[in-house]
Amino acid sequence: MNSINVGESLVKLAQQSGVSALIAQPQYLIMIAVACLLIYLAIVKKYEPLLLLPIAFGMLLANLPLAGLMDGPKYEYLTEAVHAGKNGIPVLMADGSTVYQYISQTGGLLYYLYQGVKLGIYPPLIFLGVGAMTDFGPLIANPKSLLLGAAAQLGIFITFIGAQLLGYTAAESGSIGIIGGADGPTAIYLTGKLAPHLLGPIAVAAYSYMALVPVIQPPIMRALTTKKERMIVMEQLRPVSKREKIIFPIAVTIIVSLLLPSAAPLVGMLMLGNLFRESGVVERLNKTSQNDLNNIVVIFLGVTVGATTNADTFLNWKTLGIIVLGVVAFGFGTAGGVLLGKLMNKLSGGKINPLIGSAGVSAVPMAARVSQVEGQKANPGNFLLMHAMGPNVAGVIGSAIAAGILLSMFGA
Amino acid sequence: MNSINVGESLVKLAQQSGVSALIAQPQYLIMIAVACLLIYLAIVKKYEPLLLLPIAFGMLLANLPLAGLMDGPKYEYLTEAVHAGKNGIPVLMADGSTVYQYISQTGGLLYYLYQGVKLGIYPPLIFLGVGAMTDFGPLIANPKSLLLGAAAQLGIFITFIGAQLLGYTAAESGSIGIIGGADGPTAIYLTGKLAPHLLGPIAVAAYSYMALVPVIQPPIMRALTTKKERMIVMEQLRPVSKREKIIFPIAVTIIVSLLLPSAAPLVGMLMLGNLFRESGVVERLNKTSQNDLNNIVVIFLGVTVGATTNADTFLNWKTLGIIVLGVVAFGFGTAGGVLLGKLMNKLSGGKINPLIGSAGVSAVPMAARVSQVEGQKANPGNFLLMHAMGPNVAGVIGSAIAAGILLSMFGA
Amino acid sequence: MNSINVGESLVKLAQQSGVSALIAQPQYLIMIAVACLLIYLAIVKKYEPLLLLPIAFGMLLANLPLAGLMDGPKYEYLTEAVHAGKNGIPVLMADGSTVYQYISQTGGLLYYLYQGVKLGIYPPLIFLGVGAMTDFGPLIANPKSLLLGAAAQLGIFITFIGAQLLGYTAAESGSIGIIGGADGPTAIYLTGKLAPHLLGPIAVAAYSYMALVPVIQPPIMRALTTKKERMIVMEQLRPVSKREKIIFPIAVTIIVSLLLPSAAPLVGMLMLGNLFRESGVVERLNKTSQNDLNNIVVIFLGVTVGATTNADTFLNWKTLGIIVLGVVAFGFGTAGGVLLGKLMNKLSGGKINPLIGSAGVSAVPMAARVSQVEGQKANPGNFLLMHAMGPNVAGVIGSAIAAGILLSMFGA
Amino acid sequence: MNELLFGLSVALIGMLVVFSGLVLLIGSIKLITLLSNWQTARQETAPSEAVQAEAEPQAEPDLMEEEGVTPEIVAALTAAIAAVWQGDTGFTVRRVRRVHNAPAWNRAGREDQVYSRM
Amino acid sequence: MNELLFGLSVALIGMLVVFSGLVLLIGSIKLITLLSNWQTARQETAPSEAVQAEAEPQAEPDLMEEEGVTPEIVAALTAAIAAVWQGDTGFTVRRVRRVHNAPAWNRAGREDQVYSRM
Amino acid sequence: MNELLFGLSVALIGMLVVFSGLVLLIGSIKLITLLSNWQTARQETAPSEAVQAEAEPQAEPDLMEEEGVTPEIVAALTAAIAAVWQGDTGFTVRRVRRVHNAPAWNRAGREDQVYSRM
Ligand code: NA
Ligand code: NA
Ligand code: NA
Repeated sequence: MNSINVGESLVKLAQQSGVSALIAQPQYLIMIAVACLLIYLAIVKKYEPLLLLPIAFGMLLANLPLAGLMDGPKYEYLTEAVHAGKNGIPVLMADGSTVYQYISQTGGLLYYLYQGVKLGIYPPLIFLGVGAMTDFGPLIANPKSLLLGAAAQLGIFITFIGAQLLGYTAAESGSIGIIGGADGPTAIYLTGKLAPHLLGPIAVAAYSYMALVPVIQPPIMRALTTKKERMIVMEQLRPVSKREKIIFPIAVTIIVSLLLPSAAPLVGMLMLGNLFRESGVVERLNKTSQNDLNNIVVIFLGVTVGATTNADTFLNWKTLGIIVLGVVAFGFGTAGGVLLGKLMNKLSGGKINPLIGSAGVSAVPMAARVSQVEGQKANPGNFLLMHAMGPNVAGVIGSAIAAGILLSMFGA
Repeated sequence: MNSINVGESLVKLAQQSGVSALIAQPQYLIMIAVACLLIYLAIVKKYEPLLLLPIAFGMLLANLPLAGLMDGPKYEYLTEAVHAGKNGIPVLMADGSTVYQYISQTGGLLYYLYQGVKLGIYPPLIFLGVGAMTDFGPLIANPKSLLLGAAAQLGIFITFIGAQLLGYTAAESGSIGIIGGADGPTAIYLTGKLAPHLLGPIAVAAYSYMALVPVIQPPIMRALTTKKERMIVMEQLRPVSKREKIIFPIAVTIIVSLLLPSAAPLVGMLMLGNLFRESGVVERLNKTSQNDLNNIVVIFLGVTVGATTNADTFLNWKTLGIIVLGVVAFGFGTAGGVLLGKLMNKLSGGKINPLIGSAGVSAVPMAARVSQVEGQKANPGNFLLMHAMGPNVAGVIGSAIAAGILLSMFGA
Repeated sequence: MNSINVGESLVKLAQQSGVSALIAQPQYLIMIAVACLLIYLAIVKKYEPLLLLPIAFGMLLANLPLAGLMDGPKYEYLTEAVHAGKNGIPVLMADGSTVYQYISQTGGLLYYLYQGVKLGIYPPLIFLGVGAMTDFGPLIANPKSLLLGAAAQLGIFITFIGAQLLGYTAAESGSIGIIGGADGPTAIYLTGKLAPHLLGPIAVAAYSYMALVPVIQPPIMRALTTKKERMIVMEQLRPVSKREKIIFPIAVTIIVSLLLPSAAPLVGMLMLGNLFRESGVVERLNKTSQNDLNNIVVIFLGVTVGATTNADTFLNWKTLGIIVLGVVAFGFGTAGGVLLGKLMNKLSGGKINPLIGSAGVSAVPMAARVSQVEGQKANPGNFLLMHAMGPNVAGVIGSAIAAGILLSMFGA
Repeated sequence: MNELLFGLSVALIGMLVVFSGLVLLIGSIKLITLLSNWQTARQETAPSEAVQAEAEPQAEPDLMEEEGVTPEIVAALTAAIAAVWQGDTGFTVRRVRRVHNAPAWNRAGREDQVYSRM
Repeated sequence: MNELLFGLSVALIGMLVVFSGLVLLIGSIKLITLLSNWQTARQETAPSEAVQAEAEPQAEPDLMEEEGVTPEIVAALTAAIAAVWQGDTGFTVRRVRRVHNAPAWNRAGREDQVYSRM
Repeated sequence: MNELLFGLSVALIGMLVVFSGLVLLIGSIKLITLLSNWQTARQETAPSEAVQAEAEPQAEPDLMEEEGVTPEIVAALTAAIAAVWQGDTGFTVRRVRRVHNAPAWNRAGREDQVYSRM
């Protein structure tokens, strides 16, 4: 036990403090400012606060220098086979000698919580809750709306082309494109598998643009439709029996998983949650899937996804490209849905209001509400909400399938 | 970035799809059908839906070819010590060279969730909730009913003999016998330790037969008792003080764990949950143990246990044997309880209705209800429910002890 | 399949039972008695039951010999590269040969749950809930009370000196001193990092003394203040705007993490929880942080921290020293707060009642209630509760900072 | 423009697979509906079941179950549904809360007692 | 029939251990009851405590706290307490919700405030 | 007394850092309050906001949604709905619980639908 010099120690503490690090690397300050801006948007502007607030706080925590919340465990290598009562893991060195590996420092809190993102566990669990919260009734009542949910995935693939042209790799392009799926967990799942280094900016872009759906979509919707089309009143949806609602998730699981095995984790969990909901015999599990399990996963997912950002990976032209391409993705998705809506309207003899097509991007239920609002602007007696819910939930399935394709084409 | 041929790619996707795999291995179709049958039983027939529905859905997911939800992580071995920014784990090859191990593909969702079964974590956590939901009052008021809970474990050991004769190994025989314990988590815990390859069929058999208790037990109960015995009205149970209810779980933990250390995880957690309930000072923890923690674990346990089944391990004569032996186990357990009930009735001078003995198999509270119903059929003024609850909860402790014996005799 | 001798097997079972082990090592009996005493204190005396009950039960479970709930997994080394269908991990032996490592026995339940303590995950998650439950309004209304929260950390450092003099290592001394922080999760977090072998006694001491705050503090408070001082009525606190309450957690996170990065996990999570609470836009996450997530972590943390105790590590002079030093820590913390309160009263011209200083030890909200009770004893019209809440919650931040200093000075 | 070609190919494949997947789902939904209606038609209980499924609360079924069903509520419901039913004059309410009561009982069984068996 | 012999031996051992375990528990329950009664007898409050323990809700104790206190309950409580109070004739009921308030207060303490100390 | 010296040094450093940390926080709180008041003063809504923040429920804001429906709200709703209903003159308010539906709808929006976007 040596005596210590107080003054020296204080100087050392000051040197070890985040302030010195901040002076050395001022780009962290920019990241802190970005995090605070996102917190502001989440709280004051209510931009998807359930995920944007945890993401922004995770970004804040990860950019406070030296806190090391995302650091992995550190190892040390000793020549003793047993140290401090623990057995080391033997490691052969190049010179033929053996050393023993010990953990010298455990990892940071967020490093451990992040494993659920890295291993692809959290997004399907969130989909379990989403499934338990989703009523597929409007989709079953009007199965043609699935086509609109398919058309709205156009944004994903157009953006893929754009990202290719801007020089992103195929895996990166797929991850950027999936922003157009307008589904947070799908975007995070795919990016975590294909391009984990872009996780932060893609998640931020996805949730921000989802919050901006009422701003992004209406001009496109109006540009592509005539007032007459927007005024179309659709006939009421038929009631859907409980039996149909129960068989639906089972059938979707089987069909989608057989067609595209890589989509099974997302679609399977979505449909398990929906089966909990519709079966009516496991109300306890339904409730937990929707509430506490979901909330716990959202907290862990949000904070750790936010914590993947740091100045080096965030403040570069790739992030800028993601921001630009993200809005392109939403735009083309909207356009794809609306244009197919117009076509279907033609073919059906004027029975389908093309405005419900834009809801196919998912962003449940905001996009469906936008359809409703635009429809009422053209014709105050127009109630499109339930009709738009069909393409809206179809878009969730559609982008999970799109993620499956990208994963099977560009996954490791 | 090479250009790709669209037609070729689609053909490749079709070849990679589950449909091709299903054509190559049609036995998966049978498993999908079995899963759908179990979902039907869970939802429409309400066979223990809380666990059978997740189990059946897990079975469905695991038998959709190529989805790989239960696949472990895949590794690749490179000669570089650092690859893509990560340090590989050095591995010595037979020729003296060193290669470095990297994870080339993360495992499937259910593989990771399954670790909680494999490591024996989920079943004790469910027992925590069961303990918080269980009132041991009727048992404390009439401690002799513990003997009935012991006698009903006869089914476990008779079935063990039967399984031996059919050629199962000792570990497999113990796991099959434990079906007679009529306790899902106990059966899953023991099987996970002794014979994990049989986990699927044993869990399905255990929960199915628990749902069938009102069908299996009555004929046996009636065959072994006279109408006069079934008409016996038992005297009312004394009230149990709060102090007794608090000391009980502590005493049981100490006694059972000292007698049979291998039963400690199950019995200890059961009693911790019960202490949360009875102490009255940790209502928060009591509530969470009963509700959300329990529900989360039930979802993970059910789906992953179901996912251990696949065509190769499920569709063979071993599963058939388990189905036959399972009903034998329930039958002999019922008989054991009823017969000791008859003996105790003789010794007590006609004060004990032997019908409460069958409740000793546990299957809480269905078996106790069966006793009540049979008692009232013989004598409409007969209320056996509370008397049957004693043997019923005793059976939970009894089969945890039985699992402990089997584990200590045949565990690794 | 060999036949077995029943008598021999029973003798072997008896030898393997905990009873024989208890006869061989009677010190376990003492530990069981200590555990029962703590259960009694938790239930009957209501000593911090939410954590002391799980801790005491964990202690009970860990001291029932041979149950092995805290045992790590056991490995075996075979010469085959593949065994029972699994790939072994290759290990180079001293003689140049390679063997393969397999898990021969999985670890105990509590061993796995304990990883959340060992890796420092549980305490910050509890702080997330504490933050969501804490109203920092009184602190924002009267920021000077932060000084009292600083002064009350004196107990930590005085105790550090005492522990040094008694011969504890620096890391042990820091862990013992942190008992004076009167914050369970902070004490467990720091001890888990600095001196995990002392986790059991330090956690027990911290929670016991927190329960004894109404006994320990009043004599010290009365000895250090005059009746006139205790009678001082403080002026009412100003209302605090929602905006201040929202900015506060963000500012604290940034400032504390920059000043002392090692305090970031605790302070960051505390403030994230508080932001969930105050933002008003993520009520779902707020509720889950406070309730189920918190309860689940409390159960796992309590039971496994209790399970770190066993006769060898608990029944020695170090534990005795911890018990003595713990009360010293609380005493000096109380004194530090009261003395700075007196000074601030002098400087403010008699506007501050020094009794609110003792609340700076944290032990929220018990210490603030003690201030209120003592104030009313001296002057029945005196309502100090809200004024004492300021130093009280400041003490939580203060001891998290103190833990950060100790960690950065003595951490690995 | 190799990238453009590659991108276009991927986009084409992707949209084809998405569309074929969702078209398959359309077919399967139609099949489900057909089978479902055919079976309920056989049982001659189709209308009541459909109404009952529709009348179910979609968000918070728990809240509903607390309420008693007074005759007034039945009347109000009948009126409301009739108003929506676009002149379908032959409409009468056959069963009001029956389905709800049944699950409530089941749920009690499940949650309070049956569950302790797990 | 080596398997049969082995099986029978295991079954015999198993049933012996299960029975001895549960017989031990019977003994311990009797001991607990004995000690518990002896102590409560000394305190002469045994009946009230037993009754109270029995009256406790077994599944959802929270529900109970929602109930209002009707005058009938007050009367019944007064009678019961008076009966237990061993001829203490000057006894009147001052506050009825006292017992309920105490746990409620404790619970508030626990959940809302005490808890934040953890 | 090397240990004493070491201990004293550590204690000194520790207390200095704790105090400087909390003094920094005092400064920042004062700054927050200043900025906050300055901005609200500019908006001339400071008092109402402060009061409102204070009046907020601290534990369970959801409880607020249970609030009763005053006649004013009914009137306002009737007017609003009537305005929307495009001259549908036969319209009367049948059930006041429609207001409950409104927050329920919002909540449904939050929990049931908005959430499913995640
Ligand atoms: Na989508
Ligand atoms: Na049993
Ligand atoms: Na403190």
